[in-house]
Amino acid sequence: MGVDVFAIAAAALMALGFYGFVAQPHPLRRILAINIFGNGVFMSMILIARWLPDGPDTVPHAMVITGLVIAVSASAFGLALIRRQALNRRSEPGSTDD
Amino acid sequence: MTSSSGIAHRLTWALTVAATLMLLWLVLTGGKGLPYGLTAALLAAAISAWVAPGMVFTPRPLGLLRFVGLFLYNSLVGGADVGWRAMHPAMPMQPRWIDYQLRLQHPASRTLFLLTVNLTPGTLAANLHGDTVRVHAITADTAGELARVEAAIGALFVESNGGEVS
Amino acid sequence: MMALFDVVLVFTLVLLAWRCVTVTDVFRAIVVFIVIGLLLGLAWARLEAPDLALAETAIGAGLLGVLLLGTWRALDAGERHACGHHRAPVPARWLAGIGSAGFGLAMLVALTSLDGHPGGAGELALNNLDAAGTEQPVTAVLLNFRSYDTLLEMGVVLMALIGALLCRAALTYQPRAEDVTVDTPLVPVLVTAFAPAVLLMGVYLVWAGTHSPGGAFQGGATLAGAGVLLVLGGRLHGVPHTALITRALLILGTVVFTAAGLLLIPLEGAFMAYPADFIYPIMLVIEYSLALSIALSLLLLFTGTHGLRRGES
Amino acid sequence: MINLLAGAFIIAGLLFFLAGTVGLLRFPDIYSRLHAVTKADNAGLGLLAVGIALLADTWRLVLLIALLWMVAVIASSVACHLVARHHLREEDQG
Amino acid sequence: MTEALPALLVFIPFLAGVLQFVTDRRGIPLLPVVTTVITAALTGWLIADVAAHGPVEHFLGGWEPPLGIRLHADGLAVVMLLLTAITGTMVSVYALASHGRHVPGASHFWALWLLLWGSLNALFLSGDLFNIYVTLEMVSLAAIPLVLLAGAGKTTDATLRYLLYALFGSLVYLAGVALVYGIAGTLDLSLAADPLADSGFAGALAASCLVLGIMIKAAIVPFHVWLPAAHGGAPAAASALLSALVVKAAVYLLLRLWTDPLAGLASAPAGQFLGAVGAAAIVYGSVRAFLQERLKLVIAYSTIAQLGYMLLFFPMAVTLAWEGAVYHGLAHGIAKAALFLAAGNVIAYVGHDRLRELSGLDRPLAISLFAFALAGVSIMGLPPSGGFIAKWLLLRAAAETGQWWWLVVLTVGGLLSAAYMFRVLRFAFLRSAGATVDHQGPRPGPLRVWPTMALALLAIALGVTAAPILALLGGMP
Repeated sequence: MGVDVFAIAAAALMALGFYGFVAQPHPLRRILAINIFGNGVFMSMILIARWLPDGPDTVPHAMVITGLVIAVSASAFGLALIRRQALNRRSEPGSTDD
Repeated sequence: MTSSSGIAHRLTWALTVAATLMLLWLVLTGGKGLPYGLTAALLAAAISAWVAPGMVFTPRPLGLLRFVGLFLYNSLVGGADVGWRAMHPAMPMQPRWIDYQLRLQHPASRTLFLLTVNLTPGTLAANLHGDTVRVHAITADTAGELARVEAAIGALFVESNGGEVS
Repeated sequence: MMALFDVVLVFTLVLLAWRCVTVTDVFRAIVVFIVIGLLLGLAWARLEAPDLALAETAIGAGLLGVLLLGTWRALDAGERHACGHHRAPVPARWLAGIGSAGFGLAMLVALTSLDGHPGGAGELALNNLDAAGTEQPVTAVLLNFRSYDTLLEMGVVLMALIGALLCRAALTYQPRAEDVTVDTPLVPVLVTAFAPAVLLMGVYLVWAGTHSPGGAFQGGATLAGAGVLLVLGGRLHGVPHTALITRALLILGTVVFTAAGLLLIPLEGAFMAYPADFIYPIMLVIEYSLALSIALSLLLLFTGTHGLRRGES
Repeated sequence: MINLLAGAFIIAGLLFFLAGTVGLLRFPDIYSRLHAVTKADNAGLGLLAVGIALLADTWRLVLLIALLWMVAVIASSVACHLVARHHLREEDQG
Repeated sequence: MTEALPALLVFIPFLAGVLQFVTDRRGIPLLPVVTTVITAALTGWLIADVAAHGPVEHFLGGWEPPLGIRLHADGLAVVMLLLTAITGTMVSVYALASHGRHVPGASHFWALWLLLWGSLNALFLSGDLFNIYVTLEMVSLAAIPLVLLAGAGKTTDATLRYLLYALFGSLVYLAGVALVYGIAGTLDLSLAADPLADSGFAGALAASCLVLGIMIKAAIVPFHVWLPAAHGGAPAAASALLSALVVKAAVYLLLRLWTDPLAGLASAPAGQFLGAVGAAAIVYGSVRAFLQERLKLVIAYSTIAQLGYMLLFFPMAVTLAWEGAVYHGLAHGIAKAALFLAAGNVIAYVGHDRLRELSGLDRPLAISLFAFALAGVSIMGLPPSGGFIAKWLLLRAAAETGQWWWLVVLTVGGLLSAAYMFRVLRFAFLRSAGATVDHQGPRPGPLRVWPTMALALLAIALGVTAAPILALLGGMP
């Protein structure tokens, strides 16, 4: 079996997500990077689902839907936190609790 | 708040939406799951009439025909025109800005105008401020095209309220 | 032909992902991220996963996309600048580059080395479809074979919502001075025309979930999308207090799901096992209530508020 | 015969897409590029839709395709307008 | 009935948390109190049953693995349930005072805590790799908002960092789950073990992803950066839960995976590597704890150090080490909860927790400080305490396997923890001859004092109850 092009995409998305998480530490960029990584993971699950001989395996498909909803919900919470940070900075300029 | 947000207005909107959505359901499913479709259509219509009621327009049949014809013709010619310019080695273009005075008043007709202008040969509506539409043009005869579109839309609707402003 | 399409698609995806993590302008990064989501939907449709294509487009690209853009709007110029220029030091970036390249290569090798495995969960799922109360295998896994995961996932969504509410930083869509929406009737008119249709599409997707691509999550996300449209068009506003109906809808799915599971323990001997005669109606009730709760949870996660109120216009 | 006609429509549609992409790459500024993308893709999609509709075997499918084309056209027009407006504002602000 | 117990243990607190969020009652937290009592009682029942009849299994939906999900209450799981029930009950009592009716966000605290309890029980009972991903995410998303409850904007940065690391960690874990499914075609912990054992490179990568993801979630050095600010900034009751249970849950998972699905892949070098990471965590965490100026940060860094001891199981991997690591988790959890609750009492009374400005607290806060000292005894590993037993077991394991270098690590770790504990006590007790602090709050009431003391006494009592608990735990799988 040769290299599946989509396997390249899955691996690249994970690698780039990993890189982005470390290289761009701003929270908003990290949320983007995390979701790119997650998309790579989901892509590899879909690829794994394809290797069942008769028809796609729906167990990984279900896992992807669950994972997607969890990742998006957690990201939404993270974005709310980022907006909260912006509010904090605006209310008391020059002070952060970092 | 104008009288247009009254009960009768909302009811008309709800019924129209429900009927349209039922048709949409039929197209989507081919007639299966009708109870679900009916419930969904009624619920969606109720929510829509409660939260965001719109105006129901009755298009004039002839006006509709004229508008659809113009729309399809413009789409095709617009595509061909811009495609020809793109493929032409010299890229013949006269990019410039035009301010067009709009006479249509109702938001829905204005929306339709903006959408159509974007697909008309050589024109692109970039902003609407008051009655002035800022149009980006790349062809020579633009004002005529815009007037033709406006006339077609004006002929499309029976203007029941919102009198003409000169 | 399709192979060429796949290659182009993958190439574009990788290029865009590269842009998304390296570009300095955060607005561009967000737009690129949304495009990646849409292309992923395309890729997953190609990989025989239409359900996931729908879910990715509705949830991953659509909902997360508007959330990202809304958050971007809430930042001021200094913070937007910081998003691109706050970078790890060069050695750390190099190390991360090497590490992630190695990780990616390892993943590629591992993914390529995998092959089929007879008798796995996937085959069993297909073989037991008759007993699942639904014809659609993905729905069967989500709502029956592994329904426990789905129920707990509803808990995750609820907890994320509690977290977002605790932030008390709602997304507001009052028009700013610079974008006077009154002059462009486009947004309100289109919202009025499209929201009902999107609502119907949401119900259609839930309904279709029993036999074709779709399901509670895709449908729920679409319903939430209609709500997002109404919020963007100024027809719905988030408010800090909550009505009883909102709360009831919010937990409807979780409570119905848990109650069905717990009440049937004495009958069936296991949590979430359903009697064969009633399995179809039970699944139906669960699916619709889940869709409603998902829709409302996602919408409130979007607005970041406890409740919703009708807009004035 | 029908197949031939459908093929012609589809090929014509793809040609429009090609022209639109060329315009996107060649045109000098953002507004001209928007012209290219919106108009050429709209016409291309329309021809493509007609081609596919000719091959469809039920009226339902034809209606669905028409519906999809309408939604796509409205979406692209709206997007074009909003992008142009955004840029116009940014230029005004300097 | 007993076979339904695992499901009830998950869903009673879970459902109560959901209802608590929705009803949003501001009165007496009746629902949480009732739920605490019921859940603790059911935990006791399940433990008694497992002790008497061995592990309990529950196939959810009646579907057996590999298709369905299995709940599995074995010795390790019930010991963790025991820890959760003890700490949870005491924290619930404490929170009656600290998150009573007039405290802002009290209703959210109770909702999140009940959801967290259900999530922790779900994690400990789960026998399925993907379900563990979901429960890990539940535990994180119940725990993270708790940090926010410290008040308007104070802990936003810490919470955000915690969330980002947790989310990234769980997705790395999920990548491992995907590979395991690709290799084994099942997600069941036990069924995956055999296919994984001879899976070559893909299996090794899967195991690395699983372990790496968990290490990020467990704040193991060098992924600890999110922990101190989050645990140090949260309200005391929340800090106790986070330090005693939430990070512990991730380390528990490491033990679980290593001995079941990854058993065939676990190699000696990998074990030594994890042990080395643990040693680094012990030294680093202890030194940083010694250098802190704030009481809660000392305790938070101490958590980083103490988690390191549990990693010492991996290089030795014998039954003694197994017992030592699990017992350490139990003892540390109870002692650490006592420490955080005591620190909460100090903050409630003084209004801050800056060490250098604490003095003369021995009279007004006598019981709390005594509890702090008792819990400190267990953290230092002095006899007769639970911490001592755990370290003793680990020392014997090191001697048995001939890996003397872990003896050094254990001894140094003990000395370092003694150093930071005594430093805190010196500030609080020994300078008391001077002026008393001008306190801001009222003296902590009995609801705050006695749970603290009870946990501290339990931490000591664990020194003599080792035999029944280790019997319950059973040998290394």
